[in-house]
Amino acid sequence: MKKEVMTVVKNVEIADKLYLLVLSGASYLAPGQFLQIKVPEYTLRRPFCAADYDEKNDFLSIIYKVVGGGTKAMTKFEVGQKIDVLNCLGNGFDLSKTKKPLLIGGGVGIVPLFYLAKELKKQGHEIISVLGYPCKDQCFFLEEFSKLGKVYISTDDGSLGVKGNVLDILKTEDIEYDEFFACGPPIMLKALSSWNSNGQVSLESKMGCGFGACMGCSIKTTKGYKRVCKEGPVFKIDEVIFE
Amino acid sequence: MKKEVMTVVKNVEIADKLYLLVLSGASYLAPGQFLQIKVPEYTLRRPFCAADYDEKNDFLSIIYKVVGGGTKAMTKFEVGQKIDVLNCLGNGFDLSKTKKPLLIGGGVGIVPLFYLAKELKKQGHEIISVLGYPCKDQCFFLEEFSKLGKVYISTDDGSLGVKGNVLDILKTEDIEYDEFFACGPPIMLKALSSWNSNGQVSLESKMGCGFGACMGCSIKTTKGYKRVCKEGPVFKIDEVIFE
Amino acid sequence: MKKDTQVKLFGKILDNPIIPASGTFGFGYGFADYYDINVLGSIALKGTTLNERYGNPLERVCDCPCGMLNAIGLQNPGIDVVLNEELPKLKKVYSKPVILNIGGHSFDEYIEVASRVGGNPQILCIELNISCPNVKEGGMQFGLDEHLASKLVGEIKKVSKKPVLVKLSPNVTDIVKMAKAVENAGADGISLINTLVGMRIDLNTAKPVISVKTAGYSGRGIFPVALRMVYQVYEAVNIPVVGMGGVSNAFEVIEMMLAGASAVMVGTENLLNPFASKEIIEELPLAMEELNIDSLSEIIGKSHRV
Amino acid sequence: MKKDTQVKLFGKILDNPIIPASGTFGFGYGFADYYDINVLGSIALKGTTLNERYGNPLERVCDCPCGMLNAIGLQNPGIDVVLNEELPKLKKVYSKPVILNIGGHSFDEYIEVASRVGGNPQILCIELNISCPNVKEGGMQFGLDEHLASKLVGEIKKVSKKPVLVKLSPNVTDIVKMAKAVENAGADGISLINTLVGMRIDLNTAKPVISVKTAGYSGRGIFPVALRMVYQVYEAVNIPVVGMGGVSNAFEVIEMMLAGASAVMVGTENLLNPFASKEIIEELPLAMEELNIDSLSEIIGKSHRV
Ligand SMILES: Cc1cc2nc3c(=O)[nH]c(=O)nc-3n(C[C@H](O)[C@H](O)[C@H](O)COP(=O)(O)OP(=O)(O)OC[C@H]3O[C@@H](n4cnc5c(N)ncnc54)[C@H](O)[C@@H]3O)c2cc1C
Ligand SMILES: Cc1cc2nc3c(=O)[nH]c(=O)nc-3n(C[C@H](O)[C@H](O)[C@H](O)COP(=O)(O)OP(=O)(O)OC[C@H]3O[C@@H](n4cnc5c(N)ncnc54)[C@H](O)[C@@H]3O)c2cc1C
Ligand SMILES: Cc1cc2nc3c(=O)[nH]c(=O)nc-3n(C[C@H](O)[C@H](O)[C@H](O)COP(=O)(O)O)c2cc1C
Ligand SMILES: Cc1cc2nc3c(=O)[nH]c(=O)nc-3n(C[C@H](O)[C@H](O)[C@H](O)COP(=O)(O)O)c2cc1C
Ligand code: FES
Ligand code: FES
Repeated sequence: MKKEVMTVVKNVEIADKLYLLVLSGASYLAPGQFLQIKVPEYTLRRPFCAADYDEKNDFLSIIYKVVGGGTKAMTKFEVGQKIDVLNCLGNGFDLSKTKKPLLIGGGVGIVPLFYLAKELKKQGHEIISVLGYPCKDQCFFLEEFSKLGKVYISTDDGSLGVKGNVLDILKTEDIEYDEFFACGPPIMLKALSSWNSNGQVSLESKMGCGFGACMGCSIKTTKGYKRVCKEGPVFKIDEVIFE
Repeated sequence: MKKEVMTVVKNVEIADKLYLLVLSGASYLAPGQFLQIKVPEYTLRRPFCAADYDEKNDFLSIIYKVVGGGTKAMTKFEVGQKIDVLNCLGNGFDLSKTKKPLLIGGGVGIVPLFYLAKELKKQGHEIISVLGYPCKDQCFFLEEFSKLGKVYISTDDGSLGVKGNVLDILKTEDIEYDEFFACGPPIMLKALSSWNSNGQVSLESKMGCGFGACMGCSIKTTKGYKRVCKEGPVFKIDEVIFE
Repeated sequence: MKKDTQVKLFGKILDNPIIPASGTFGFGYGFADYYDINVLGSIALKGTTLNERYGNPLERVCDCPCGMLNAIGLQNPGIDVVLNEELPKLKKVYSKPVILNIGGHSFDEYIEVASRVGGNPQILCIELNISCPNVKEGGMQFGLDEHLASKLVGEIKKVSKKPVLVKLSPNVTDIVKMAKAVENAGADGISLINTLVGMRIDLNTAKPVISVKTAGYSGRGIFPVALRMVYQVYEAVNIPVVGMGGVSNAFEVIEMMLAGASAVMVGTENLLNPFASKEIIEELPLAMEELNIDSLSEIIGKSHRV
Repeated sequence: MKKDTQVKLFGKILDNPIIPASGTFGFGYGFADYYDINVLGSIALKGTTLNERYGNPLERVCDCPCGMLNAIGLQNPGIDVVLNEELPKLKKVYSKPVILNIGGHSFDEYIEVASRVGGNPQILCIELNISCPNVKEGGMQFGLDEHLASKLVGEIKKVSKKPVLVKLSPNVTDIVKMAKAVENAGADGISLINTLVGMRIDLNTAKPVISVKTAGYSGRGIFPVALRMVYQVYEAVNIPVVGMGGVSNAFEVIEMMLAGASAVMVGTENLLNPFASKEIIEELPLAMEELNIDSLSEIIGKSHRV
C-alpha cells in the first residue's frame, strides 16, 4: 500500500460510458493489483484495477465504466488535476506456475487482463484470450489484445464474434492451456468455476478501506474467510465459495 | 441578493492574521452591504463587508481577520480560484440625510468604513474618521483614510495615537458632525449608543443564510425583531437594543 | 420522453414532490425576489405559535462540516399575523396551497393555534411540529413520548379542519413506535425527520457555540438517518410519509421516494443556496431519465416491493 | 513550548489521547506495515465474540456523502484466537496495552468472553460493545434498554479482571439515562458513540445497498451528535468518558476533550486515510499551540467549567 498523489494525464470516453483514465506519478504495481481513488464529494474511495502500467513515464492507466455517482463524478477529472490514490493494493496474479496461460475476461473484467497479458508476453508466453463483451460498441482493447496473440470474442447480442458468453466459446473451441486467469461478472466466474478448477480469478466487492482494516469485503473460501482487498482480489478459483 | 462566481485576484496578508482578498466578477454593492462566501469544506457561508469596490474592473475587496477554521481556510484561496459568493446582501448605509458625517470604526469594523468614506467623498462630503486599533502593527488603511480626510487614531496599547479606544477620542476631541457611521465590536457600539444617539451602526451576527430565510441572525430593536442580514446589517443606533 | 413528476398529497395533486422545509424558507414570499416560486410543489411555512416569539438568544446558528446547528427557538409573529398578513403576502406570489407548520409549548397552545387555522383554502394541511429540540418548555417532549404525542394528535384532530401531518423527532429509540402511535391517534400523514440534537464548542472560548448549548443538527450529514427512518415508517403505517433530512439533489429526492416518501422537503440546502429547491426541481426529469423512471408517483416505496 | 499530550485512563498514562476505534484498525499489526504504530495512545481491537464469526452477507459497507455505512456483523476469529494469536502478533509491533472490544448475542456469551480475558497485561481494559447495530440476535438490544444494560454490566464486572469501558449506542431517546444506568452497575468508564442507524438505497436496483438493509452510519457526519452526547454524559457521570464519532483532525480531538472526553477514538477516518491517526497525533501539538493549550489533560471537560 502506497498513498500517492497522482496527476491526471488523460480522461477520455472510449466507448459508451466507458472511460480511459491515465495517471502520472504512479509507483509500479503488479498485474491484478488495484488502486483506491478518492473522488471529490464522495467519502469511500473507489477501487480500480490497473489496465496498463508504463514504467518509463510512471503512467498508470485504468478503464472505468460509469455505473453510479462516483464514476460519474470521475468523468469530471480534468487533465492536470491532482488525485489522492492508494496504490499497490491486493495480491495480484501469481504468474510463477503457468506454462501455457489462458486469459478469460467479461465486460469491465477485461481491464486487468490487458496488463496481465502484456506482462505474460514479456515473460515469453504465448497469449490466448477469450473476451466477452455486451455488444460491439462496448468492445475495447480489441486491437491491443490482437497484437499480443490469438483472441476469441463473444458478445451478448452477437454483434461481434460468437453470440453468447465466454463459456460458449470455451465449451466449443478446444483451447490448449494449463492455467486460466479470469476476471468478470460474478455469474461468469461462478459458471467458470463449475467448468474448470485450474485457474485464478480476480474478484470484486464493495470496499470500506481497500487495505485490510474493515472486513467490509470478506468472502468465504474453502480456507476460511478472506479479504478481497488483502488476500485477494486474485484467488484460486477452487478456493472461492460462490454464493 | 445575487449568486455570483467570482475569481480571486489577490489574497495577501497585510498585517498579522489580517488578509486582503480581491475578487473579480462582482456586481456593484453599496457601502455597508455584505457578501457571503462559500469556503471549501465548510457548510455555512462566511459573511464579509465590502472594503472597497472598483467599478471599472468589477473588483471587490474584502479585508478579513483569521479568527477560526473558516477564515484560516480562506487564506488558502489561490489567485485564479473560482469562489461561490452571494453578493449584494443587506441594506447598506443610508447616505441620504447626512450633511456632515463622522466615521467611527474599531478593529475589523473599520473595513466597511473605508468604502463608505470613498463614497461619501465622491458625494462631496468632508471625511473625518475616528479609528481604533488593537495596536500599531494591526493598523490598516491608515494611509488610505488619511488621503480622504482628517483621521483620529487610538490603539489599545498606545503604540499609535491615543492610548485607549475611540470613545476616549470622541469624549476629548470636539468633533463637529451631524450623523455618525460606526462599525466595530459590540462593546464599542454599546458604549457609543449611550454616548450619542444620532448615528448608524453596522452589526454582526452569526448567519445561517444571509438573505432572510432562517431567522438565525435576528436582534431585538425598539421596532420589533429585525434580521441583521436583511433589515440590517446597518441600523439606526437608537433602534438597537444592546444586551 | 415527458417525465411525470406529479404526486398526490391528501387528495391534492402537487406538480412535483419538492417542498421547502419549515424554518428554511420563511413565509415563502422572500424567495420570490430570486425566482418564480410557483415551480415549487408546495411550501412549508416557518413554525408558528400562538403569540409572537423572538426565540432563543444569539448565537443560534452554527456551522458543522456536514451541515449546521440551529436553535432559533421558533421566532415567528404569531398565528394571527401569519393568517392575516403573511399568508396574503405569499398568495400574491404563490398560487398553490401551502403547509402551515405549528409549534407550541402546551396542549392548550397547540390546540388554540390549530383551531384558528380554520378552513382557509390557502392551506393544504397543518404540519404539527412535535419535534422542535429548541424550545425549552415543551416542543420536543411531545415528540419523545408516544403517549403525549398521541394524546396531542387526538386533540388536534378534533379541532382541525385540515389534514394533520405530524412531524416526528428522530431523537428516539424507536421511530416506528412513535409513528404508529400518531397514526392510531388519527394523524393523516407523517413527516420526518426533524433535526438531530447536536452541539459544537468554540475552541477559542471553550464554550458551546449556541447560547442554549444543544441545538438541532440538519443538512447533508443526516441523510442516511433520515432515509432509514422514512423506510421504517413507510413499512409500518398506512398514511403518507413526507421525507426530509439532508436532501441536496434530485438523486436523493428519488432515493427518499424509493424508501417511501410521497413528497420530499428540502431544508438546509435552501440556506446554503437560495436556488436549491428550484434547481432540484429542474434536475428531477434529467435524473429520472438517467434512471429510467417515467413517473415519480410510481416509485413511492418501491424499495419495499423489489 | 513543549506541549503535554499525556492523558490518564484507568490509572495508566497514555502518551496521547488518540486511540483507533474498534473495527477500523483490525487487530492493529496490519498498520505497522505503514507506520510505527507505537505513536498511538492505545488501540481498540476489532469486536471479538466467543466463537469465530463471518458476519453479515455482502454488501456490508456503503458510501455516504459525509461518512459510510457498515454492517460487518462482527467478523472475528473468536476470543481464543484473539488472545493466543492476534495479541502476540500485535505485541511484536506495539509495546503498549490495548483495548479489547467484546461483542455478543447473549448474557452468557458476553460473560464467557470477558472471563477468558483474565489478567492479560497486554490488555488495558475491555470495551463492552452493547451497541452494535449490525448483529441480529442481540448486540444493540442491550444498548437500548437500561435494565438489560445494567444487568449485563453487573455480570461482566463480576468476572472481569480488567476495567470495563462500556460502549453506548447513540440510537436512544435519553443517552444520559443509559450512561447513569451503566455507571450505577459498576462500569469503570463509558465510550461513545457507536454508529447511528442509517440506510442507503441503490438507485439502479431500488434495493437497500446493504444486505441486511439498515447499517451503522459513521464518519464526519456524526460528529455534532457525538460531541453533544459526550458533553451530556460527562456532566452526568463520575467515571471517565472516551469520545468518538466523526473525528477527523486535531481540532476535533480538542473539541471532544473540551466536551469531556478523557481520550478520543478515531474510526472511519483510518479507513479513508490509513495514516489518519498518526497524522492527527502529529497535528496535536500544533493545534495546541494555535489555541494556547499547554496540557491536554487539563482541558478535559473544560467547557463545563467556563
Ligand atoms: C478490486 C476491484 C477492481 C475494480 N476494477 C474496476 C475496473 O477496472 N473498472 C471498472 O469500471 N470498475 C472496476 N471495479 C468496480 C468499481 O470499483 C465500481 O464500479 C465503482 O466503485 C462504482 O462506483 P460508483 O460510485 O459509480 O457506483 P456505486 O458505488 O455502486 O454507487 C452507486 C450509487 O450511486 C447511485 N447512483 C446510481 N446512479 C446514479 C446516477 N446516475 N447519479 C448519481 N448517483 C447514482 C446509486 O444510488 C448507488 O447507491 C473494481 C472493483 C474492485 C473491487
Ligand atoms: C455582516 C457581517 C460582516 C462582516 N464583515 C467582516 C469583515 O469585513 N472582516 C472580517 O474579518 N470579519 C467580518 N465579519 C466577521 C466574519 O464573518 C467572521 O469572523 C467569520 O465568519 C469567522 O469565520 P471562522 O470560520 O473563521 O470562525 P467561526 O465561524 O467563528 O468559527 C470558529 C470556529 O472555528 C474553530 N476554530 C477556532 N480556532 C480554530 C483554528 N485555529 N483552526 C480551526 N478551527 C478553529 C472554533 O471551534 C469555532 O467553532 C463580518 C460578519 C458579519 C455578520
Ligand atoms: C434554521 C432552521 C429552522 C427550522 N425551523 C423549523 C420549524 O420552525 N419547524 C419545524 O418543524 N422544523 C424546523 N426546522 C427543521 C427542518 O424543517 C427540517 O426538518 C430539518 O432541517 C431537516 O431537513 P434538512 O436536513 O433538509 O434541513 C428548521 C431547520 C432549520 C435548519
Ligand atoms: C467498519 C466498521 C466496523 C466497526 N466495528 C466495530 C466493532 O467491532 N465494535 C465496536 O464497538 N464498534 C465498531 N465500529 C464502530 C466504531 O468503533 C465507532 O464507534 C464508530 O464508527 C464511530 O466513530 P467514527 O465516526 O470515527 O468512525 C465499527 C465501525 C466501522 C466503520
Ligand atoms: S475493504 Fe476493508 S478489509 Fe477489505
Ligand atoms: S442569517 Fe438567515 S435570516 Fe439572517
